[in-house]
Amino acid sequence: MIDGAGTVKHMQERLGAEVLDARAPKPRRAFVRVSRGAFGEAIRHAVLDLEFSHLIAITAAEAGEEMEAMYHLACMGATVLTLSVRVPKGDAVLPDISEIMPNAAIYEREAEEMTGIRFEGLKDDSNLVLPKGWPSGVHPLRKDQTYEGLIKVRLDLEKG
Amino acid sequence: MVAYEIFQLVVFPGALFVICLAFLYEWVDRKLFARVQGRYGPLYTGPAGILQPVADFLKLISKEDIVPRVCDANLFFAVPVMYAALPLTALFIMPIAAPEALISFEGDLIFILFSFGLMTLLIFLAGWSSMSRFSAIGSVRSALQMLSYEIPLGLVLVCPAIAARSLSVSGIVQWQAAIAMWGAALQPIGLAVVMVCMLAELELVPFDIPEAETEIVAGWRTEFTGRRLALFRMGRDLEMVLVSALVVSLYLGGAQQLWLIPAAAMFVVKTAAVVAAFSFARALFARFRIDQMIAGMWKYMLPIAAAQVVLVQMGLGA
Amino acid sequence: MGYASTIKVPFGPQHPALKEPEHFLFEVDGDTVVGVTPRIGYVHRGIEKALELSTYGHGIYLAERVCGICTIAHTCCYAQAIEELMGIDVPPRANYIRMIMSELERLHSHSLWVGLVAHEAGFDTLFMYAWRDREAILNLFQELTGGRVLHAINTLGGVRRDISSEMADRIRRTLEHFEGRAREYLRIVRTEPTFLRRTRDVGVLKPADAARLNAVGPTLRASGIKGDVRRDDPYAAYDEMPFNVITSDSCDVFGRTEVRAEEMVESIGIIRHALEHLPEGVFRVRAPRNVPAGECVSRVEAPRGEDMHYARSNGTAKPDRYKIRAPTLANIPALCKMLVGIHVADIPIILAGIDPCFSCMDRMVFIRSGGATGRAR
Amino acid sequence: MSIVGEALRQLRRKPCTVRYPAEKVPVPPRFRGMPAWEMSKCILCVLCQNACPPGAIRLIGKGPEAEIEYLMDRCIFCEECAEVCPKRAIVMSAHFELAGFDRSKMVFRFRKERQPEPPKPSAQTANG
Repeated sequence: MIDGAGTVKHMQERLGAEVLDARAPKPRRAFVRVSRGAFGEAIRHAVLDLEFSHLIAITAAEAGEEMEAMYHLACMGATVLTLSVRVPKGDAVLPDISEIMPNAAIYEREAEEMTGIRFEGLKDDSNLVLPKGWPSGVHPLRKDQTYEGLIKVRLDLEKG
Repeated sequence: MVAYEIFQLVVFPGALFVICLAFLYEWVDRKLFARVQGRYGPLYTGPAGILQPVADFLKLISKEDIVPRVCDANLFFAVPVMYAALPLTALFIMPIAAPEALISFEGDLIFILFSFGLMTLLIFLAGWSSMSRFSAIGSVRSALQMLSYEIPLGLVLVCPAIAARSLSVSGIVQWQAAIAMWGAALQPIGLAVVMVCMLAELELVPFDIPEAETEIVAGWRTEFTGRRLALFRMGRDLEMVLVSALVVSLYLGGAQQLWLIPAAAMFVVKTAAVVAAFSFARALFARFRIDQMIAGMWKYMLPIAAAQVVLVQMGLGA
Repeated sequence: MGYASTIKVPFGPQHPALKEPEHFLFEVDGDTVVGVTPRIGYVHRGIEKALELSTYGHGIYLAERVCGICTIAHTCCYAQAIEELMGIDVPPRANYIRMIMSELERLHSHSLWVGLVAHEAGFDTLFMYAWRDREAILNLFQELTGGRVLHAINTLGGVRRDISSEMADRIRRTLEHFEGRAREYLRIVRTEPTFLRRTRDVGVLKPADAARLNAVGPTLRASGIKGDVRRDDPYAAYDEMPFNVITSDSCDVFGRTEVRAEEMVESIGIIRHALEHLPEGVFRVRAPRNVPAGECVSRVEAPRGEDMHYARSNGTAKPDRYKIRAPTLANIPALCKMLVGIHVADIPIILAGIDPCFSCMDRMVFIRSGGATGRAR
Repeated sequence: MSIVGEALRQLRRKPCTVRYPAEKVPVPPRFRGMPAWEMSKCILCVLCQNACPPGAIRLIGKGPEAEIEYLMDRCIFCEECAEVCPKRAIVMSAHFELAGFDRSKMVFRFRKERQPEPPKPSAQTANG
């Protein structure tokens, strides 16, 4: 069963320069950031070859000027690889991985509505958690969304 | 004499007495069911909560009466009244105060069977007329349920009639008085089958599929509120009295005088025991699915009922 | 498929079978379900946004209120994540107390669930018995932590209250009685014919589907796969704890009931072992206010399954991003697979089968007036 | 039928439910009920105000007229204030029946003892 450092080594062997940042702070944790181009191959390598078959969650967050999507993958429920990729805010588009990971759709929908990263190829991208009439441009977890602004949006929704 | 007749019909063994019995038995049922589950049951209305059913009835009558816009109005108004009136009429042929009922004719047992079938038809109409998704499913289920328990019930109810050579309930009670023995001692299988089928008739737990609270809200009763719901609940209580009166009359010796205790008192004690048995039974089971119930009735109840009839024919139950 | 062959039956958000508002739109053909589309988010409260706006110390009370039943699981996960970022080591006694509390919570959550699934199947007596016996655990919580459901015992750097030896004896006595009850549920669940008819071969989830759709917790283990965070990725002091992971091969609601009932007995064993080996010493260390920059993934085995928190700090007193993924959200794809091809009457019992905690799943909180730390009256 | 034994045993036993308004279940010690300030010990250090996660405590005014305003409807009873108070002036009481119809009644003011006035018969009072 592969541990954190082993995962980092494998990814570096496979992707070489595409791996921008890789750390294994704990025996069963690995943090690897890959460039946007190599992301498709990296995730396929992790899921199919290294048997990281359990997608725990997809965290989408803002990192300075770019949007970052982190895929938390577990191998045999033990070692957790956080494969992250950064995309510019203007053109925040990532490939949908439903065909290799069927339960990714709900996490992608949530990431899409919360932070605005679009996943192309997502069949049903209706709001997972936000109410029906929520204005499409407003992404609550963006740093520019203040708390009072979001409450105003919700109150207009109830009135409107 | 006519005044006495009217008094008998309206007050003593008639309507008022039976309605009070209905409320009493609902209290017995709720109290025992609660005790089996480690709860107190009704407590605050009257001594030990005995007036709780009456309080519920009055509360429901004072509640707002919402009529869904799309419902079939005249059916929606008529069915609750009929549902309460039907068990009342059927109770007049039950011997309560004496081995001889108020009205008894040869073949009133068939009339009882017919009234059970009519009650399920009323339930179906109630659900169908309230035009809501849940009550539609509930009413279809109650009709399906009737198909499954009506035949074993009919078969088994005939056995005491064969033994007593009379198709009238009073006749059967007098036959049991004559041979000084309970029908149950002669036909125990019949009693078991009747109790199970009556659980289905009263829609008590293993068979409360038409108003499965966790699946279809309240089944065919979902759209009824206020006075209509009060009438439906009273109808259900009266049906409980009717069913327990039938079981007592056919199998437990009915309303017979036992040296000093008057017949009416014996009747009340025996029916209360039957209601307690129903209430204890409904605490022990989970709810069946409709297809399991129908399969179970046809595969198990029907052969047993048929076996009972064969036994009686061969003279064992006479 | 004819034009009107399937009708759409809405289920929820207000429905007696669903204790919390969720909406499932079922496509029903006759009596069998053909398609299901879940619509969640009715108790979406924005906890992740609120966590970004509140300091680490206050955030633990937000994490605690993600779900009413698995509060200790969430606070353990939160505390472990922030402690790892801070780089402080929690004293062993605190780890043991956290483990005892999370196992007690597993008992209280599973016995609540056994009652719920019995109620969904119409077996109200077992519902009453299960919830009556659960009171003993809630009273224990009240004595140990001062609260029946919201315990506020976990904090950054350890636990806030100690387990005295006299309290330990009371726990052992309560567990004595509770173990008898847990075995009684196991016997009833396995022998009651009407309950068996409603749970056997209902909501079938084959091992291949369970693995492919990444089910978690008892739902996964009831399909024969040994997946348990306490064994695979041990946290607190679980690596020193001898216990076995319960699995069952029946892959249906009956299997899930059996797994949960046996897990209750297993948890009692863990608590007893932990009480005997409770290390001496301090049970809390000081936690700094600012957290150095870094990120961490922390996982805990909540009663419903694997619960993951991701924290990223930027050196200030407030987290840069805090993600909570509760177990119920992970079971939704598996649930949708189970709900296809079943009888309409089985819907509530299959929904209850994965022990859904919808407020866990929605995780977000929008507080109506005033910010999380502001005090606008 | 596996539950018949238990059901029969249960019939004989006393029900386990409590008739709440009449019988009350005693609350164990160290229960986290509504907090109360002993203003004689309080040194107005405002530590509790900063420690309170929902922000239910506020100091109003300065010097002898200072008051602690406590909003019971915002409080989550987490005992952080009692833990952080250097003078142990805050004690979590055993009151948990705090439901009410009027939110304005859920605001409590704790005031220091006024020296100039003659000492009132009861110690400081928490009105509302």
